Amino acid sequence: MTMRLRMWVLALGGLGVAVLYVLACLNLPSFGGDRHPYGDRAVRAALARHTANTVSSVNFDQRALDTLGEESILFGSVLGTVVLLRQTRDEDRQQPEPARVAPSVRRYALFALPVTLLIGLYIVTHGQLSPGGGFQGGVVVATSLHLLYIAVDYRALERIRPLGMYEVADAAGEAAYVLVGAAALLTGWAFLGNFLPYGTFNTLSSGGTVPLLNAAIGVEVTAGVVVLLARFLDQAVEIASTDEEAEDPA
Amino acid sequence: MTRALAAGGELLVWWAALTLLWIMLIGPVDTLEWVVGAGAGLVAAAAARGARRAVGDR
Amino acid sequence: MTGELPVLLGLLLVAAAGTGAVLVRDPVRQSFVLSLLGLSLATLFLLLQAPDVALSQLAVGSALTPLMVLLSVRKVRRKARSERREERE
Amino acid sequence: MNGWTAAGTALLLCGFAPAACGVATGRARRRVPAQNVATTFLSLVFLLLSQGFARPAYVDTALMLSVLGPAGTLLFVRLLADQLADHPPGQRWLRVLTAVNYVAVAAVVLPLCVATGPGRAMVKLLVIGVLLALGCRVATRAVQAAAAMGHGRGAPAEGMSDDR
Repeated sequence: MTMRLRMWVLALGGLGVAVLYVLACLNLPSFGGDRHPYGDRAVRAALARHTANTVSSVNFDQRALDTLGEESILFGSVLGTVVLLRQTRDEDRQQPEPARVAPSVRRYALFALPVTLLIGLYIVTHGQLSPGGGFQGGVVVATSLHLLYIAVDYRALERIRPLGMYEVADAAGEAAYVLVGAAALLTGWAFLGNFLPYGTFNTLSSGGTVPLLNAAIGVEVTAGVVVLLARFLDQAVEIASTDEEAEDPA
Repeated sequence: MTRALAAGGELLVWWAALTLLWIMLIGPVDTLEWVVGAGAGLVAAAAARGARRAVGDR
Repeated sequence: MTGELPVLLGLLLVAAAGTGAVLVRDPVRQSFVLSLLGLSLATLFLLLQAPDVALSQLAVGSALTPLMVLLSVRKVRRKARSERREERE
Repeated sequence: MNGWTAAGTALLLCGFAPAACGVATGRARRRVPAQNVATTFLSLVFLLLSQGFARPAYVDTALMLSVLGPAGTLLFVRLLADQLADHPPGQRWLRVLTAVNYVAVAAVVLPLCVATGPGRAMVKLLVIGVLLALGCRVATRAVQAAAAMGHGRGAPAEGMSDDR
């Protein structure tokens, strides 16, 4: 295909999108407003199932199947990264030199690591009560572990990060989500139905399956992000082509 | 013996502080919150000790 | 009108940061602008009272995205430098 | 729009927006400290908005930013250390930024504590305030240390320093 033809195809496609976009925008309800038919129904359903955070109720109960899809996208992309960024035959690992870090930075990171981890766990476990949930909290937990890379160096991070365990946890989180969904089938509900007792409103045990699915997502996201970053860090810090010298401090 | 004691003490101090922090973060408190908070505090305390050891070994 | 002012400000911030992220070509500088875009988006989401999305955006945008961009740049530049060295030899 | 929301908007306009300009322009020596200031100010904006919207749950966004913001800054310092070493930031300027940060944190968190009244919610606000103050202190220290490590060092070792 010549460049000229390509540009024509692009222009045609762009024009089509522009026309459809304008047509769609003309029919949109105006910004703000006081009528929210979907919102009203979602809030009513969430309250009926004793889930204080309506967004979590939509994500993990009313539209739990969509979340399964999103989780699988993350799982798949982590898998793809692992395959793409693996150590190939013409590459070898070199021990990076330890990096020099200011003592005050080290002290801060050693203090902030457990605090950040706790905040991440708080956000995961309270997804059904307050804003947050498995994804947000999981990313925070994963970030907290990487404070050790900032505070010390890559070798210290590798010491407290058994990568194999995180790979297993990634798969286990994904599987747990599907298994909770399948358990609903056993009790006569639809796949991913909310089959557990709803509990007392605004307590940790409320919302039926929502906290369980939240926790599954939390495990999956934490492990997924750790594995993802591990591949990036390996490539940037340790793995070098055979003719390449690893002179960078980690 | 003293090493084990020191390790246990470090873990205990972190665990108590982090569980207290958890109770400050949450809304209404009940028994389940305490249990979950203590568990999360233990995980974070173990991470704190692991991180310090990873630094201290060098 | 005054009630809409914060949302308007948030939209302006997002528009400015988004345009900046497109216009900046150097990946290292882009990582700064990207983190800025994440912060602006989180502000807009919070102003529209969607804290769940704001939290997601903060979690991903404040540390994770810049880390991945900077690590990739580091790998690519290291490789480029070793290739330059090879040519010289 | 009540007083808290107005204060939040004002801080967004007069605090975050200039800091954002600092993040988007100049060398790393300006961008990195500005990035820390931007996250601190934004965290305070979130606190004010949460009070303005009368939604205590929104405080979680500020809590998250108070730990992730410094993490992001330390990350930039770590991976751009040689840029900071080649062109170190002015000491006085760093001190002024840190002082502005401290003042802003105190000026926002303390009135919010008074408005909240004693209780666990107040402790949570104070925790966020302490985390923010610690975060900007350590960010300044990290930038200073990275700049200091540049002295007595030969050619830049890392691959990030393409000076333009």
